[in-house]
Amino acid sequence: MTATTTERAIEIRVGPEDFTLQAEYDALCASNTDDGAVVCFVGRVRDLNDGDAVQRLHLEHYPGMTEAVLTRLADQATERWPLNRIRIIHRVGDLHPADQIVFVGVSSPHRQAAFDGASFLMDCLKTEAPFWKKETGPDGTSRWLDARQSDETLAKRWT
Amino acid sequence: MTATTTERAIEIRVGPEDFTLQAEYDALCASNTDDGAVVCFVGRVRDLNDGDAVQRLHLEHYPGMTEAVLTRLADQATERWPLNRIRIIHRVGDLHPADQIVFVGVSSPHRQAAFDGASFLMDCLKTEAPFWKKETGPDGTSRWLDARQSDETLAKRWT
Amino acid sequence: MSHLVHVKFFARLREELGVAGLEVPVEEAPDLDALKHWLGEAHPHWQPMLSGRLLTAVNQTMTQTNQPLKPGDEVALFPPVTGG
Amino acid sequence: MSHLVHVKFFARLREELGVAGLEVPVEEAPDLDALKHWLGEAHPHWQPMLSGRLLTAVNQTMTQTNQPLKPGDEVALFPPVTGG
Repeated sequence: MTATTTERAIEIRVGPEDFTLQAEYDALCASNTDDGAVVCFVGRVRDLNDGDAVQRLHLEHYPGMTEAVLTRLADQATERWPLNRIRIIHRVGDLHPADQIVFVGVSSPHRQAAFDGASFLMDCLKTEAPFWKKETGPDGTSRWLDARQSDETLAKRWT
Repeated sequence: MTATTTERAIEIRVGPEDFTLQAEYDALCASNTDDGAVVCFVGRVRDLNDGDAVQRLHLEHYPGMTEAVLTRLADQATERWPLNRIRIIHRVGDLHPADQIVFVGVSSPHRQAAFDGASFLMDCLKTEAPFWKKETGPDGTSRWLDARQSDETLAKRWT
Repeated sequence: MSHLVHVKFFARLREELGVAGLEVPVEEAPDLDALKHWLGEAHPHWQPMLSGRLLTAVNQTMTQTNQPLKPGDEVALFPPVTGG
Repeated sequence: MSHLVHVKFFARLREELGVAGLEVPVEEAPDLDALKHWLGEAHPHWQPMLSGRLLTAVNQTMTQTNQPLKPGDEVALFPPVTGG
Protein backbone atom coordinates (compact mmCIF):
# COMPACT_ATOMS: atom_id res chain seq x y z
CA MET A 1 0.00 0.00 0.00
CA THR A 2 1.41 3.37 -1.00
CA ALA A 3 0.61 6.55 0.87
CA THR A 4 -1.81 8.83 -0.85
CA THR A 5 -0.81 12.44 -1.36
CA THR A 6 -3.43 15.06 -0.72
CA GLU A 7 -3.54 17.78 -3.34
CA ARG A 8 -2.45 21.02 -1.76
CA ALA A 9 -4.70 23.95 -2.52
CA ILE A 10 -5.23 27.58 -1.61
CA GLU A 11 -8.54 29.28 -2.39
CA ILE A 12 -9.15 33.02 -1.89
CA ARG A 13 -12.49 34.75 -2.54
CA VAL A 14 -13.44 38.40 -2.03
CA GLY A 15 -16.87 39.65 -2.97
CA PRO A 16 -20.43 40.38 -1.81
CA GLU A 17 -21.57 36.74 -1.97
CA ASP A 18 -22.32 34.87 1.26
CA PHE A 19 -20.64 31.53 1.93
CA THR A 20 -21.71 28.19 3.43
CA LEU A 21 -19.49 26.74 6.13
CA GLN A 22 -20.31 23.15 5.19
CA ALA A 23 -19.32 23.67 1.54
CA GLU A 24 -15.98 25.19 2.57
CA TYR A 25 -15.33 22.41 5.07
CA ASP A 26 -16.19 19.77 2.47
CA ALA A 27 -13.70 21.36 0.08
CA LEU A 28 -11.00 21.22 2.79
CA CYS A 29 -11.73 17.52 3.35
CA ALA A 30 -12.44 16.22 -0.16
CA SER A 31 -10.00 13.46 -1.22
CA ASN A 32 -7.98 14.32 1.87
CA THR A 33 -7.05 11.52 4.27
CA ASP A 34 -3.72 13.13 5.24
CA ASP A 35 -5.18 15.91 7.33
CA GLY A 36 -6.55 14.84 10.69
CA ALA A 37 -7.16 18.41 11.84
CA VAL A 38 -9.46 21.08 10.39
CA VAL A 39 -9.89 24.51 11.98
CA CYS A 40 -12.50 26.96 10.72
CA PHE A 41 -12.99 30.54 11.84
CA VAL A 42 -16.09 32.55 10.97
CA GLY A 43 -16.37 36.26 11.73
CA ARG A 44 -19.92 37.62 12.00
CA VAL A 45 -21.54 41.05 12.35
CA ARG A 46 -22.40 41.83 15.97
CA ASP A 47 -25.36 44.03 16.86
CA LEU A 48 -23.30 45.89 19.43
CA ASN A 49 -19.74 47.14 18.85
CA ASP A 50 -17.83 49.11 21.49
CA GLY A 51 -21.19 49.87 23.11
CA ASP A 52 -22.78 51.24 19.91
CA ALA A 53 -25.81 49.55 18.41
CA VAL A 54 -25.17 48.45 14.83
CA GLN A 55 -27.88 48.30 12.20
CA ARG A 56 -25.76 48.02 9.08
CA LEU A 57 -22.09 47.39 8.38
CA HIS A 58 -20.53 48.49 5.11
CA LEU A 59 -17.33 46.76 4.01
CA GLU A 60 -15.12 48.66 1.58
CA HIS A 61 -12.01 47.08 0.05
CA TYR A 62 -9.18 47.72 -2.36
CA PRO A 63 -9.95 45.38 -5.27
CA GLY A 64 -6.93 43.44 -6.44
CA MET A 65 -4.78 44.27 -3.45
CA THR A 66 -7.04 42.40 -1.03
CA GLU A 67 -6.72 39.20 -3.03
CA ALA A 68 -2.96 39.71 -3.39
CA VAL A 69 -2.48 40.21 0.35
CA LEU A 70 -4.63 37.20 1.29
CA THR A 71 -2.79 35.00 -1.20
CA ARG A 72 0.57 36.12 0.18
CA LEU A 73 -0.58 35.43 3.75
CA ALA A 74 -1.76 31.95 2.75
CA ASP A 75 1.61 31.28 1.12
CA GLN A 76 3.40 32.44 4.26
CA ALA A 77 1.21 30.18 6.37
CA THR A 78 2.07 27.11 4.27
CA GLU A 79 5.77 27.93 4.68
CA ARG A 80 5.48 28.11 8.47
CA TRP A 81 3.11 25.21 9.12
CA PRO A 82 2.22 21.92 7.37
CA LEU A 83 -1.14 23.10 5.99
CA ASN A 84 -2.30 21.18 2.95
CA ARG A 85 -5.36 23.34 2.30
CA ILE A 86 -6.30 26.93 3.05
CA ARG A 87 -9.52 28.72 2.16
CA ILE A 88 -10.13 32.41 2.87
CA ILE A 89 -13.33 34.28 2.06
CA HIS A 90 -14.03 37.93 2.85
CA ARG A 91 -17.27 39.63 2.02
CA VAL A 92 -17.67 43.27 0.96
CA GLY A 93 -20.65 45.59 0.63
CA ASP A 94 -23.59 46.07 3.01
CA LEU A 95 -24.03 43.55 5.82
CA HIS A 96 -26.32 43.31 8.83
CA PRO A 97 -26.15 41.85 12.35
CA ALA A 98 -25.54 38.07 12.36
CA ASP A 99 -24.35 38.13 8.74
CA GLN A 100 -21.14 36.28 8.01
CA ILE A 101 -18.16 38.53 7.18
CA VAL A 102 -15.09 36.36 6.92
CA PHE A 103 -14.11 32.69 6.74
CA VAL A 104 -10.69 31.18 7.30
CA GLY A 105 -10.37 27.40 7.08
CA VAL A 106 -7.23 25.27 7.14
CA SER A 107 -6.46 21.56 7.20
CA SER A 108 -3.30 19.93 8.50
CA PRO A 109 -2.02 16.58 9.72
CA HIS A 110 -1.41 18.29 13.06
CA ARG A 111 -3.86 19.96 15.40
CA GLN A 112 -1.57 22.70 16.68
CA ALA A 113 -0.47 23.63 13.17
CA ALA A 114 -4.11 24.00 12.16
CA PHE A 115 -4.90 26.26 15.14
CA ASP A 116 -1.76 28.33 14.66
CA GLY A 117 -2.25 28.66 10.92
CA ALA A 118 -5.84 29.84 11.26
CA SER A 119 -4.94 32.29 14.07
CA PHE A 120 -2.03 33.65 12.05
CA LEU A 121 -4.21 34.19 8.99
CA MET A 122 -6.92 36.02 10.94
CA ASP A 123 -4.44 38.15 12.90
CA CYS A 124 -2.56 39.21 9.79
CA LEU A 125 -5.72 39.68 7.71
CA LYS A 126 -6.94 42.10 10.39
CA THR A 127 -3.87 44.34 10.11
CA GLU A 128 -2.67 43.85 6.53
CA ALA A 129 -5.61 43.20 4.21
CA PRO A 130 -7.14 46.45 2.87
CA PHE A 131 -10.71 46.25 4.14
CA TRP A 132 -12.50 49.02 6.02
CA LYS A 133 -15.69 48.89 8.05
CA LYS A 134 -18.29 51.63 8.29
CA GLU A 135 -21.07 51.17 10.84
CA THR A 136 -24.53 52.66 10.66
CA GLY A 137 -26.55 52.91 13.86
CA PRO A 138 -30.31 52.74 14.34
CA ASP A 139 -30.52 56.55 14.08
CA GLY A 140 -28.94 56.45 10.64
CA THR A 141 -25.60 57.98 11.60
CA SER A 142 -22.51 56.33 10.18
CA ARG A 143 -18.93 56.10 11.37
CA TRP A 144 -15.76 54.51 10.06
CA LEU A 145 -14.30 52.13 12.60
CA ASP A 146 -10.87 52.85 14.00
CA ALA A 147 -8.16 50.22 13.93
CA ARG A 148 -7.59 48.57 17.33
CA GLN A 149 -4.30 48.44 19.15
CA SER A 150 -5.27 44.95 20.35
CA ASP A 151 -5.28 43.73 16.74
CA GLU A 152 -1.80 45.18 16.19
CA THR A 153 -0.61 43.39 19.31
CA LEU A 154 -2.06 40.04 18.19
CA ALA A 155 -0.48 40.35 14.74
CA LYS A 156 2.95 41.16 16.22
CA ARG A 157 3.01 37.71 17.84
CA TRP A 158 3.83 36.21 14.46
CA THR A 159 6.71 38.49 13.44
CA MET B 1 -32.93 49.99 21.87
CA THR B 2 -31.87 47.51 24.51
CA ALA B 3 -29.03 45.10 24.04
CA THR B 4 -30.08 41.53 23.41
CA THR B 5 -28.59 38.84 25.60
CA THR B 6 -27.51 35.67 23.91
CA GLU B 7 -28.53 32.54 25.76
CA ARG B 8 -25.42 30.80 27.03
CA ALA B 9 -25.32 27.10 26.34
CA ILE B 10 -23.03 24.10 26.63
CA GLU B 11 -23.77 20.93 24.67
CA ILE B 12 -21.81 17.69 25.08
CA ARG B 13 -22.45 14.54 23.04
CA VAL B 14 -20.60 11.21 23.15
CA GLY B 15 -21.73 8.32 20.99
CA PRO B 16 -21.35 6.44 17.71
CA GLU B 17 -23.43 8.92 15.68
CA ASP B 18 -21.72 11.12 13.10
CA PHE B 19 -22.23 14.90 13.20
CA THR B 20 -22.76 17.64 10.64
CA LEU B 21 -20.54 20.70 10.94
CA GLN B 22 -23.19 23.04 9.55
CA ALA B 23 -25.80 21.94 12.09
CA GLU B 24 -23.36 22.49 14.97
CA TYR B 25 -22.33 25.88 13.60
CA ASP B 26 -25.97 26.89 13.15
CA ALA B 27 -26.62 25.96 16.79
CA LEU B 28 -23.70 28.14 17.89
CA CYS B 29 -25.08 31.08 15.88
CA ALA B 30 -28.85 30.76 16.39
CA SER B 31 -30.37 33.85 18.05
CA ASN B 32 -26.82 35.00 18.72
CA THR B 33 -25.81 38.50 17.64
CA ASP B 34 -23.39 38.97 20.54
CA ASP B 35 -20.71 36.63 19.28
CA GLY B 36 -18.70 37.93 16.34
CA ALA B 37 -16.27 35.02 16.43
CA VAL B 38 -16.87 31.31 15.92
CA VAL B 39 -14.08 28.73 15.94
CA CYS B 40 -14.71 25.10 15.01
CA PHE B 41 -12.27 22.23 15.22
CA VAL B 42 -12.88 18.87 13.57
CA GLY B 43 -10.62 15.89 14.12
CA ARG B 44 -10.71 13.21 11.42
CA VAL B 45 -9.26 9.72 10.94
CA ARG B 46 -6.06 9.79 8.91
CA ASP B 47 -5.06 6.91 6.68
CA LEU B 48 -1.48 7.10 7.93
CA ASN B 49 -0.48 7.49 11.58
CA ASP B 50 3.17 7.52 12.68
CA GLY B 51 4.00 5.86 9.39
CA ASP B 52 1.50 3.03 9.81
CA ALA B 53 -1.34 2.57 7.35
CA VAL B 54 -4.72 2.67 9.08
CA GLN B 55 -7.73 0.77 7.84
CA ARG B 56 -9.97 0.99 10.88
CA LEU B 57 -9.89 2.97 14.12
CA HIS B 58 -11.78 1.75 17.17
CA LEU B 59 -12.67 4.30 19.83
CA GLU B 60 -13.29 2.97 23.33
CA HIS B 61 -14.51 5.23 26.14
CA TYR B 62 -15.53 5.25 29.78
CA PRO B 63 -19.28 5.96 29.63
CA GLY B 64 -20.35 8.59 32.10
CA MET B 65 -16.87 9.82 32.92
CA THR B 66 -16.26 11.08 29.38
CA GLU B 67 -19.34 13.29 29.53
CA ALA B 68 -18.43 14.45 33.04
CA VAL B 69 -14.88 15.41 32.01
CA LEU B 70 -16.02 17.23 28.87
CA THR B 71 -18.66 19.14 30.81
CA ARG B 72 -16.09 20.15 33.43
CA LEU B 73 -13.67 21.30 30.72
CA ALA B 74 -16.41 23.37 29.06
CA ASP B 75 -17.23 24.96 32.42
CA GLN B 76 -13.56 25.77 32.97
CA ALA B 77 -13.36 27.33 29.51
CA THR B 78 -16.32 29.63 30.19
CA GLU B 79 -14.63 30.74 33.42
CA ARG B 80 -11.40 31.65 31.61
CA TRP B 81 -12.80 33.20 28.43
CA PRO B 82 -16.01 34.97 27.40
CA LEU B 83 -17.52 32.05 25.51
CA ASN B 84 -21.29 32.17 25.21
CA ARG B 85 -21.67 28.78 23.56
CA ILE B 86 -19.63 25.60 23.54
CA ARG B 87 -20.41 22.35 21.73
CA ILE B 88 -18.30 19.22 22.04
CA ILE B 89 -18.96 15.95 20.23
CA HIS B 90 -16.82 12.83 20.42
CA ARG B 91 -17.60 9.67 18.54
CA VAL B 92 -16.95 6.13 19.76
CA GLY B 93 -16.96 2.73 18.05
CA ASP B 94 -15.47 1.73 14.71
CA LEU B 95 -14.34 4.51 12.36
CA HIS B 96 -12.47 4.57 9.06
CA PRO B 97 -10.08 6.96 7.28
CA ALA B 98 -11.64 10.39 6.62
CA ASP B 99 -14.40 9.78 9.20
CA GLN B 100 -15.03 12.56 11.67
CA ILE B 101 -13.94 11.77 15.25
CA VAL B 102 -14.34 14.91 17.30
CA PHE B 103 -15.92 18.36 17.08
CA VAL B 104 -15.23 21.36 19.30
CA GLY B 105 -17.06 24.58 18.50
CA VAL B 106 -17.15 27.82 20.50
CA SER B 107 -18.59 31.29 19.98
CA SER B 108 -17.40 34.50 21.61
CA PRO B 109 -17.57 38.25 21.15
CA HIS B 110 -13.78 38.11 20.77
CA ARG B 111 -11.66 36.31 18.21
CA GLN B 112 -8.73 35.47 20.46
CA ALA B 113 -11.00 34.11 23.18
CA ALA B 114 -12.65 31.84 20.62
CA PHE B 115 -9.29 30.51 19.37
CA ASP B 116 -7.92 30.06 22.89
CA GLY B 117 -11.09 28.42 24.16
CA ALA B 118 -11.20 25.90 21.32
CA SER B 119 -7.47 25.13 21.65
CA PHE B 120 -7.80 24.70 25.40
CA LEU B 121 -10.73 22.31 25.01
CA MET B 122 -8.94 20.15 22.44
CA ASP B 123 -5.65 20.09 24.36
CA CYS B 124 -7.33 19.11 27.63
CA LEU B 125 -9.71 16.63 25.96
CA LYS B 126 -6.65 14.88 24.52
CA THR B 127 -5.06 14.33 27.93
CA GLU B 128 -8.01 14.17 30.33
CA ALA B 129 -11.06 12.66 28.62
CA PRO B 130 -11.13 8.84 28.89
CA PHE B 131 -11.06 7.76 25.25
CA TRP B 132 -8.67 5.22 23.78
CA LYS B 133 -7.84 4.50 20.15
CA LYS B 134 -7.05 1.12 18.67
CA GLU B 135 -5.84 1.03 15.10
CA THR B 136 -6.18 -1.85 12.68
CA GLY B 137 -3.87 -1.97 9.67
CA PRO B 138 -4.53 -3.41 6.22
CA ASP B 139 -3.04 -6.76 7.33
CA GLY B 140 -5.63 -7.00 10.09
CA THR B 141 -3.24 -6.47 13.01
CA SER B 142 -4.42 -4.14 15.73
CA ARG B 143 -2.56 -1.96 18.21
CA TRP B 144 -3.58 0.38 20.98
CA LEU B 145 -2.12 3.83 20.41
CA ASP B 146 0.30 5.24 22.96
CA ALA B 147 -0.27 8.65 24.48
CA ARG B 148 2.03 11.31 23.01
CA GLN B 149 4.39 13.48 24.98
CA SER B 150 3.56 16.34 22.58
CA ASP B 151 -0.06 16.24 23.73
CA GLU B 152 1.05 16.44 27.36
CA THR B 153 3.19 19.45 26.51
CA LEU B 154 0.34 21.24 24.72
CA ALA B 155 -2.04 20.63 27.63
CA LYS B 156 0.49 21.97 30.15
CA ARG B 157 0.31 25.39 28.46
CA TRP B 158 -3.04 25.97 30.12
CA THR B 159 -2.10 25.04 33.71
CA MET C 1 -25.53 -0.05 50.41
CA SER C 2 -23.16 -2.64 49.04
CA HIS C 3 -19.92 -3.26 50.95
CA LEU C 4 -18.15 -3.64 47.60
CA VAL C 5 -15.83 -1.36 45.64
CA HIS C 6 -16.52 -1.58 41.91
CA VAL C 7 -13.30 -1.81 39.87
CA LYS C 8 -13.24 -1.17 36.12
CA PHE C 9 -10.50 -1.63 33.54
CA PHE C 10 -10.36 -0.03 30.11
CA ALA C 11 -8.66 -0.32 26.75
CA ARG C 12 -5.31 -2.17 26.57
CA LEU C 13 -5.43 -2.94 30.30
CA ARG C 14 -8.89 -4.50 30.00
CA GLU C 15 -7.69 -6.64 27.10
CA GLU C 16 -4.49 -7.68 28.87
CA LEU C 17 -6.28 -8.63 32.09
CA GLY C 18 -9.06 -10.31 30.13
CA VAL C 19 -11.73 -8.82 32.37
CA ALA C 20 -13.64 -5.52 32.24
CA GLY C 21 -14.02 -5.20 35.99
CA LEU C 22 -14.54 -6.89 39.32
CA GLU C 23 -15.91 -6.26 42.79
CA VAL C 24 -13.63 -6.02 45.81
CA PRO C 25 -14.85 -6.01 49.44
CA VAL C 26 -14.00 -2.63 50.90
CA GLU C 27 -12.43 -4.39 53.90
CA GLU C 28 -9.72 -5.66 51.53
CA ALA C 29 -9.27 -2.24 49.94
CA PRO C 30 -9.75 0.57 52.45
CA ASP C 31 -7.85 2.94 50.15
CA LEU C 32 -6.52 3.11 46.57
CA ASP C 33 -3.04 1.85 47.37
CA ALA C 34 -4.50 -1.10 49.28
CA LEU C 35 -6.79 -1.87 46.37
CA LYS C 36 -3.93 -1.94 43.87
CA HIS C 37 -1.89 -4.12 46.23
CA TRP C 38 -4.83 -6.47 46.67
CA LEU C 39 -5.33 -6.79 42.90
CA GLY C 40 -1.71 -7.87 42.45
CA GLU C 41 -1.88 -10.31 45.36
CA ALA C 42 -5.13 -11.89 44.27
CA HIS C 43 -4.00 -12.12 40.64
CA PRO C 44 -0.21 -12.50 40.56
CA HIS C 45 -0.13 -12.74 36.76
CA TRP C 46 -1.63 -9.20 36.61
CA GLN C 47 1.43 -7.73 38.31
CA PRO C 48 3.28 -6.75 35.09
CA MET C 49 0.20 -5.07 33.61
CA LEU C 50 -0.61 -3.25 36.84
CA SER C 51 2.92 -1.92 37.25
CA GLY C 52 2.92 -0.02 33.96
CA ARG C 53 1.91 3.63 33.67
CA LEU C 54 -1.78 3.71 34.55
CA LEU C 55 -4.25 6.46 35.36
CA THR C 56 -6.73 6.12 38.19
CA ALA C 57 -10.22 7.55 38.56
CA VAL C 58 -12.40 7.34 41.65
CA ASN C 59 -16.08 7.90 41.00
CA GLN C 60 -15.19 9.13 37.50
CA THR C 61 -12.75 11.78 38.71
CA MET C 62 -9.05 11.37 37.96
CA THR C 63 -6.77 11.23 41.00
CA GLN C 64 -3.01 11.10 41.33
CA THR C 65 -2.79 10.43 45.06
CA ASN C 66 -3.91 7.72 47.42
CA GLN C 67 -7.36 8.22 48.93
CA PRO C 68 -9.74 6.27 51.18
CA LEU C 69 -12.44 4.14 49.57
CA LYS C 70 -15.94 3.52 50.80
CA PRO C 71 -18.59 0.95 49.85
CA GLY C 72 -20.10 1.65 46.44
CA ASP C 73 -17.11 3.61 45.13
CA GLU C 74 -16.24 3.10 41.48
CA VAL C 75 -12.51 2.84 40.82
CA ALA C 76 -11.23 2.77 37.24
CA LEU C 77 -7.73 1.89 36.09
CA PHE C 78 -6.69 2.63 32.53
CA PRO C 79 -3.76 3.57 30.30
CA PRO C 80 -3.07 7.23 29.43
CA VAL C 81 -5.90 8.46 27.23
CA THR C 82 -5.59 8.82 23.44
CA GLY C 83 -8.86 10.34 22.21
CA GLY C 84 -9.50 13.48 20.18
CA MET D 1 3.39 53.90 -21.25
CA SER D 2 1.67 56.73 -19.46
CA HIS D 3 3.86 59.30 -17.70
CA LEU D 4 1.31 59.42 -14.89
CA VAL D 5 1.27 57.99 -11.38
CA HIS D 6 -2.19 56.71 -10.44
CA VAL D 7 -3.20 57.74 -6.93
CA LYS D 8 -6.08 56.07 -5.08
CA PHE D 9 -7.78 56.91 -1.80
CA PHE D 10 -9.94 54.57 0.29
CA ALA D 11 -12.48 54.58 3.07
CA ARG D 12 -12.60 57.59 5.41
CA LEU D 13 -9.80 59.33 3.51
CA ARG D 14 -11.68 58.96 0.21
CA GLU D 15 -14.80 60.42 1.80
CA GLU D 16 -12.94 63.28 3.46
CA LEU D 17 -11.09 64.24 0.27
CA GLY D 18 -14.25 63.79 -1.79
CA VAL D 19 -12.36 61.99 -4.54
CA ALA D 20 -11.48 58.33 -5.12
CA GLY D 21 -8.25 59.06 -6.93
CA LEU D 22 -6.30 61.24 -9.30
CA GLU D 23 -3.40 61.17 -11.76
CA VAL D 24 -0.13 62.91 -11.01
CA PRO D 25 2.65 63.47 -13.59
CA VAL D 26 5.65 61.46 -12.44
CA GLU D 27 7.82 64.56 -12.92
CA GLU D 28 5.93 66.14 -10.01
CA ALA D 29 6.25 63.00 -7.91
CA PRO D 30 9.54 61.18 -8.51
CA ASP D 31 9.16 59.39 -5.18
CA LEU D 32 6.55 58.75 -2.47
CA ASP D 33 7.55 61.65 -0.25
CA ALA D 34 7.45 64.04 -3.21
CA LEU D 35 4.02 62.73 -4.17
CA LYS D 36 2.61 63.34 -0.69
CA HIS D 37 4.16 66.78 -0.62
CA TRP D 38 2.71 67.56 -4.04
CA LEU D 39 -0.79 66.45 -2.96
CA GLY D 40 -0.72 68.86 -0.01
CA GLU D 41 0.62 71.70 -2.12
CA ALA D 42 -1.89 71.24 -4.92
CA HIS D 43 -4.81 70.82 -2.49
CA PRO D 44 -4.03 72.83 0.66
CA HIS D 45 -7.36 71.90 2.27
CA TRP D 46 -6.29 68.22 2.12
CA GLN D 47 -3.36 68.90 4.46
CA PRO D 48 -5.17 67.94 7.71
CA MET D 49 -6.49 64.71 6.24
CA LEU D 50 -3.12 63.78 4.73
CA SER D 51 -1.23 64.41 7.96
CA GLY D 52 -3.18 61.80 9.95
CA ARG D 53 -2.02 58.22 10.33
CA LEU D 54 -2.22 56.71 6.84
CA LEU D 55 -0.93 53.55 5.25
CA THR D 56 0.68 53.57 1.83
CA ALA D 57 0.75 50.91 -0.85
CA VAL D 58 2.72 51.02 -4.10
CA ASN D 59 1.45 48.68 -6.78
CA GLN D 60 -0.72 47.00 -4.15
CA THR D 61 2.15 46.26 -1.78
CA MET D 62 2.27 48.05 1.56
CA THR D 63 5.40 50.14 2.17
CA GLN D 64 6.59 52.05 5.20
CA THR D 65 9.54 53.85 3.60
CA ASN D 66 10.04 56.34 0.81
CA GLN D 67 10.63 54.81 -2.61
CA PRO D 68 11.05 56.05 -6.19
CA LEU D 69 8.01 56.12 -8.49
CA LYS D 70 7.85 55.41 -12.19
CA PRO D 71 5.19 56.07 -14.82
CA GLY D 72 2.21 53.75 -14.43
CA ASP D 73 2.77 53.09 -10.74
CA GLU D 74 -0.34 52.79 -8.60
CA VAL D 75 -0.07 54.51 -5.22
CA ALA D 76 -2.81 54.04 -2.63
CA LEU D 77 -3.28 56.01 0.58
CA PHE D 78 -5.72 54.77 3.20
CA PRO D 79 -6.42 54.63 6.93
CA PRO D 80 -5.32 51.62 9.01
CA VAL D 81 -7.37 48.64 7.91
CA THR D 82 -10.36 47.32 9.88
CA GLY D 83 -11.56 44.18 8.09
CA GLY D 84 -12.03 40.66 9.34
